[in-house]
Amino acid sequence: MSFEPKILGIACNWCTYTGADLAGTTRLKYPQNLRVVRVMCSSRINPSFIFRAFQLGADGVLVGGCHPGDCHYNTGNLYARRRLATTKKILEFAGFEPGRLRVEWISASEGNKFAEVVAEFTAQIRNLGPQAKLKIQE
Amino acid sequence: MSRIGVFVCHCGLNIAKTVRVSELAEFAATLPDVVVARDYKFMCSTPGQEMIQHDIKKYNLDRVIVTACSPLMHENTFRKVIENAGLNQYLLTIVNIREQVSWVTSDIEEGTAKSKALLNGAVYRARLLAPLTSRVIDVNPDVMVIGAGIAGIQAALELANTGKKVYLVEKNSTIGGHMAQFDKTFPTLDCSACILTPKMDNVLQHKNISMLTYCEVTEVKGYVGNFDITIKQKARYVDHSKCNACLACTEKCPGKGISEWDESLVKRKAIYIPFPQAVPQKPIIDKNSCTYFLKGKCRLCEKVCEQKAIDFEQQDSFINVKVGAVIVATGYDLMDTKPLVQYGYGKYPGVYNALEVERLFNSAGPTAGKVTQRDGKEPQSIAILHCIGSRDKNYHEHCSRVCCMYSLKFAHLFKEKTSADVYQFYIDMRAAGKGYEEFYNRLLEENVKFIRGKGARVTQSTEEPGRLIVEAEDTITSKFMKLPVDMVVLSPAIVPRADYKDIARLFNLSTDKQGFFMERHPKIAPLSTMSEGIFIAGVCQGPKDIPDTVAQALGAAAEALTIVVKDKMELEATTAMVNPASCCGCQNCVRVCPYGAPAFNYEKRVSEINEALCKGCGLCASVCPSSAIIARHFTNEQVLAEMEGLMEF
Amino acid sequence: MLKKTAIEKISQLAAVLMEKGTLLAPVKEVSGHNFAEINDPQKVDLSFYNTIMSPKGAFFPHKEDFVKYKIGKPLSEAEPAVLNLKPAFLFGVRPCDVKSFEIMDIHFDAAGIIDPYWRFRREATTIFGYAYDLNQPVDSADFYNTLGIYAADPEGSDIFMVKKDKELLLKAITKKGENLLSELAVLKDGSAADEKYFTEYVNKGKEYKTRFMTLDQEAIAKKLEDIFDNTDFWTKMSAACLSCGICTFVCPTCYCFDICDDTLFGKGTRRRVWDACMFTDFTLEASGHNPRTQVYQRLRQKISHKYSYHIRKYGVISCVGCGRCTRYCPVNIDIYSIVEAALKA
Amino acid sequence: MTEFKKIEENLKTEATRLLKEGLVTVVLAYGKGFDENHPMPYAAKTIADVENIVFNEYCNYNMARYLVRYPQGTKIAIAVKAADSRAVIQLIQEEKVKRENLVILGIPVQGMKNPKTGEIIDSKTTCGMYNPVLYDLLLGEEVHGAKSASPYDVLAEYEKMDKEARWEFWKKEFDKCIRCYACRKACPMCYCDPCFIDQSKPKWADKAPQSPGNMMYHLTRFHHLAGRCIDCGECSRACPVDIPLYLFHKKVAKECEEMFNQAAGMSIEDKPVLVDFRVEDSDKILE
Repeated sequence: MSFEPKILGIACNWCTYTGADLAGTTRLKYPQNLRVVRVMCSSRINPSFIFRAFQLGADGVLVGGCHPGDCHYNTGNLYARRRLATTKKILEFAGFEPGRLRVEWISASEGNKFAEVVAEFTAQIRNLGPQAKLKIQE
Repeated sequence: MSRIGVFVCHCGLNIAKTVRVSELAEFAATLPDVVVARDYKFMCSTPGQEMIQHDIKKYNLDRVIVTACSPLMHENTFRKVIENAGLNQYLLTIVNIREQVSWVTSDIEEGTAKSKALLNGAVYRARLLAPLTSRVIDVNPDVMVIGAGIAGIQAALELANTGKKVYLVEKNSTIGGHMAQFDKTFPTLDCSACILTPKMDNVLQHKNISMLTYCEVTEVKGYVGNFDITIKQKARYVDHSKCNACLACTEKCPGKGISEWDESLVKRKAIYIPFPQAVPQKPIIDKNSCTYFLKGKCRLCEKVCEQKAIDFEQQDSFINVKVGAVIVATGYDLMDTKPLVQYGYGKYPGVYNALEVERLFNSAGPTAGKVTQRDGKEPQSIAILHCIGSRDKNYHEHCSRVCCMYSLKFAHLFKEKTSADVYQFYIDMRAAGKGYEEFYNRLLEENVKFIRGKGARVTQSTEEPGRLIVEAEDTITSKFMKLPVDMVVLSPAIVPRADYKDIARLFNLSTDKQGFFMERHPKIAPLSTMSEGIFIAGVCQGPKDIPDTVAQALGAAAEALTIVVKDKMELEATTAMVNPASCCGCQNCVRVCPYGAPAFNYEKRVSEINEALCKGCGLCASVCPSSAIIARHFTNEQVLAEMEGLMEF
Repeated sequence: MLKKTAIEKISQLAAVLMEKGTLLAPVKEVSGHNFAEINDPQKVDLSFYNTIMSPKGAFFPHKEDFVKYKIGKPLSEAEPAVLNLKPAFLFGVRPCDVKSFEIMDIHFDAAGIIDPYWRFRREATTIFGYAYDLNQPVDSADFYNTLGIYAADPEGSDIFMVKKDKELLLKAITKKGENLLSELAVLKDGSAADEKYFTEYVNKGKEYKTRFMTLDQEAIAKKLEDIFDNTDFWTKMSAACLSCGICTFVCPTCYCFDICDDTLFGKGTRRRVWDACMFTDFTLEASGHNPRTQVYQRLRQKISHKYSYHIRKYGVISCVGCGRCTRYCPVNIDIYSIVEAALKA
Repeated sequence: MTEFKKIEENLKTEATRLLKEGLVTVVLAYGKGFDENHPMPYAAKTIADVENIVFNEYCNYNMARYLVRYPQGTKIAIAVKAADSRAVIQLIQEEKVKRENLVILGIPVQGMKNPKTGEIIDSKTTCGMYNPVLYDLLLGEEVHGAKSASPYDVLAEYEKMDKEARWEFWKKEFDKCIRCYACRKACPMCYCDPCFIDQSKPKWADKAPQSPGNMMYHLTRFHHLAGRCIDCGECSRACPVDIPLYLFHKKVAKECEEMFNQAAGMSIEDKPVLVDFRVEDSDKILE
């Protein structure tokens, strides 16, 4: 059986989650590997959520937020950008593939971008293969 | 142990076509804590809703999962459904298998598998949900307006006319703002005073407006619906309750101060009203120019005042006001152009800034409306330099928006009042308002000379003493030019008030790079701010002309009204709270919150969150290193559990 | 019975023991030596002073899984952990550490309180005590003499080993040890001279001096009771204490643990994990109340437990003077000095 | 007199003066331990206590770690070496202490030694600075040594490692962890009580010393210290199993400096970088 990556999505309620809805209402097709958690703002994402997602066996984590400047809460994504960038650097230095974490700004009107990003990221993770480094071995 | 009911919707064929809904319900039934799982054609229909309510009672459910369309679609519908069945509305979880699954795949295997994963995540999350109740608070019906320029005046009148009590706070001794300094307004050239002074008078007379001039806000406590604001009434040294505005004092006063109102072009008395139509028509004493305060002797005003209104002992006093909403309309300053030495402002008497010129035109101004220069002569040639300090990366990047039009207005008035040649040095001519392009066209006919090129430098003529040379590149002919003129008018950048940082701090407003107050959203919430219940209007939000300012003021009044029109309001339930036992006192939450909801309790050494200010974004929870902040409905446990559920299958 | 082998042939002995069961012996790690289950006989390394971690983990591992279960399923489906009851050999234990097992037995294998995990492992294990190398200087942190223990004390070991030049002498101390030694054909018989050397070595061990103070159990137990409320004393003693868990984790006689339920994907494991009285959450109650929030309270607890409560309850000090807590303390807190200071307080 | 002895004398003199004049209630410095090679962090509260103050090459402790132990408002004198002073600055930034309550006694670098290895502590395991960044009094001659190598040079070897090799390296290191938490307790910036890892709600990781929990603890801790770690290296020196935590902290510090143009603990006016942002921050940092 070919490798079907499990990708965890964390999407902000106002932009990316709504953008994902738009992808749906416009019937865009994209790979079914993504499972989305809805949070109110990308800034809600604690770096430990990311580490935990990989421990839970996520092969990739996709974080979606509003474009900088468009945050529903004004500046949340600007903090998120710094915090997630740092998270990535930490993963990278640990020897983990930083490419398994991706942050994208997807607005509520960018249903197509959402679908494209999911397709592209899924392909990328498929290439990287199963994530075994942080995954908890049962 | 929870008792979870799972309700899977077919959404006709919208879902059922690419997700095997009955298989999904069967799968749900195998999950721990799931007591009942059903599928149904249209869960949102009346029979669907009744089915959920029936099962809640029959199975004594304490959690409900609706597996259907996006929560943005029907979360509220189903919240009401379970609430009507006696369950707290926050015990609902929606699994979005339409927008996120059935509509984005054509493979029923994939669709069913992903739906199972999503549903499992929801079960994990649902177990940890907690009932939440929104707090209902009383709303104070009064409104405060800060700044009594045209924006503040308009907003105050509008609100007062609806019957609301308004406190209009002005830091100067008169209301009116910059507009009261103008002579004519563009593009119609109607008289500024004619349209403004009746409004000023209305404010004075209005029974619902409490006018607080010569006042400054010093402290803001509370939150939407319940602001508690302290205002400093600066000492006027004149008891306005006694003063009958005879102004005998101002005639006798030997003191000499510089008239702020006339942009320092002339002197005024130490006891004075700024201008004849000032409201209130009652004087104040300027301590810095009063002979008594400076030398300890004089008190002439006291002697002539029959009302015994002069009070040299007067102190600053503090007034406490409670309001439900606030409109900030603090206006602007003109950029100080002295540091731009290349233009010679402050060095050459022939260089003026725009507001000074406004006063020169004004019949109540220092020259009684005659255009004469500081040396008393009428200018024979005048250069108007646009974009001084604005649209300039070295100073202010923004366009000050009104300068093009008032420069045209100046040109027209110069032509009307003098025989001078008038030159406009501009980068682009921006005339994008109603009637503005027409006004520009009209000026093109009035023999005003337009030079497309930014004035680069103003020097003194070596040949003709007293004359100025404007250097510029005419970008149309690509020629460098040196134009001798008598008078130079600078159109400086419009910048925020010098004290904008204090206002921003007091009301917890964000500012943009230039210091203008930030609206909550540039398009759909242009008058609200990140602080609930605080609205902005006029130029304090960004440069704009009078029509836009008035429109904003009316909008802000309406916004404020939506709050104070009700006596109670419901607060967000999904707010954050601090578990004091875990708080490490790092104050990260205080540093990041755009709403100022967390505050540090220095006594207990822990942060506390004012739920009335919290919008529930959860930023504080993620920057809290010791996990002391509980972002309700999106708690760490809930998110971690949902992730675990999503990743299990 | 006395047997011997060349030290360079230790790996042969190790190989034999590995065949018979599980061998736990010191191996060299980056930071020093530690006991580890041997899977390569070459790894056994006797050139150590003492291990970083005490050998208590052989019977009381840092993490011990008790039972695996599934959430939402009946208890009858839960699977208790299966104990590996193969014979085990704990090789190269210093006399002070050997002594610690007796103290630990009080908690895990005494009338009424029997911990099967501890007891079964203890019973299945043969202890090879190992005298300190008397030619090596004493570490300044050690003070086992104070607790009546000597560098070449065979008591408590099943087999006791001393080094003789390039040879290792192994003497059976208990019946269990004797049985084992007789089975180990890889060893040579010791001579009478070896016997003499062994006895002399044991005696010479008494001259190998660690720090020493005369410690009257009753006196120190009482003293610590008396100064319980002397906050000044304890604050001073703990001024440098970081309240980390090193001292208790390396300690051979600290036995506190926590029972945790760890779950993932609906499956759970109930396990025992070492805990430490130096941790803030050690005494955190479900109500949120914590009776020991201050560092001085925690240090006081640790010292008083070992040198007072333990004496009152079981008649012995819960310390063997191995010096680990002092040696590995990042800020050089010294239990010996604290006890000394307490007596003077 | 050796420079160490001189500083010890100065420490004693200043401690006596400060305590005598009532300017401070406690002097955080170094004191006698159970023998000469084992000095301890020390809190002198009376003039009589001053006698116990020592200073030698093993007084590597970062005394800033103890600042938060005293109630707010306590007047404290604290002996700081270069990195330690940055910890003090960072704590002032984070409002854990107030500048006006501190008398900072600066100690220029003297060739402190790692007590475990006997090696000189230099830019390999610390920030490698010579003189404290902030102090009220300097207790020795300012050191104008040759500009030390960048504190980040030591990283090169690890940065160029193959990703898989680096993972193996760190996995092995973190697997060693016995979760004694000496690293966080020795760290002046780890003042959370409780630490996230100790919590049961949410439970971020297992308590047992095994890979998943160890990873969660260390990776998250690196993030919590991102832009705050002042590179004193105490975490590594405290570690009983010698995990080179300093390396990871250095790397995160280096990345933060590159991304946000700010080093930790260099100015009391700064704001910790991860609770701050600039509109101009580039999306490039996310690549």
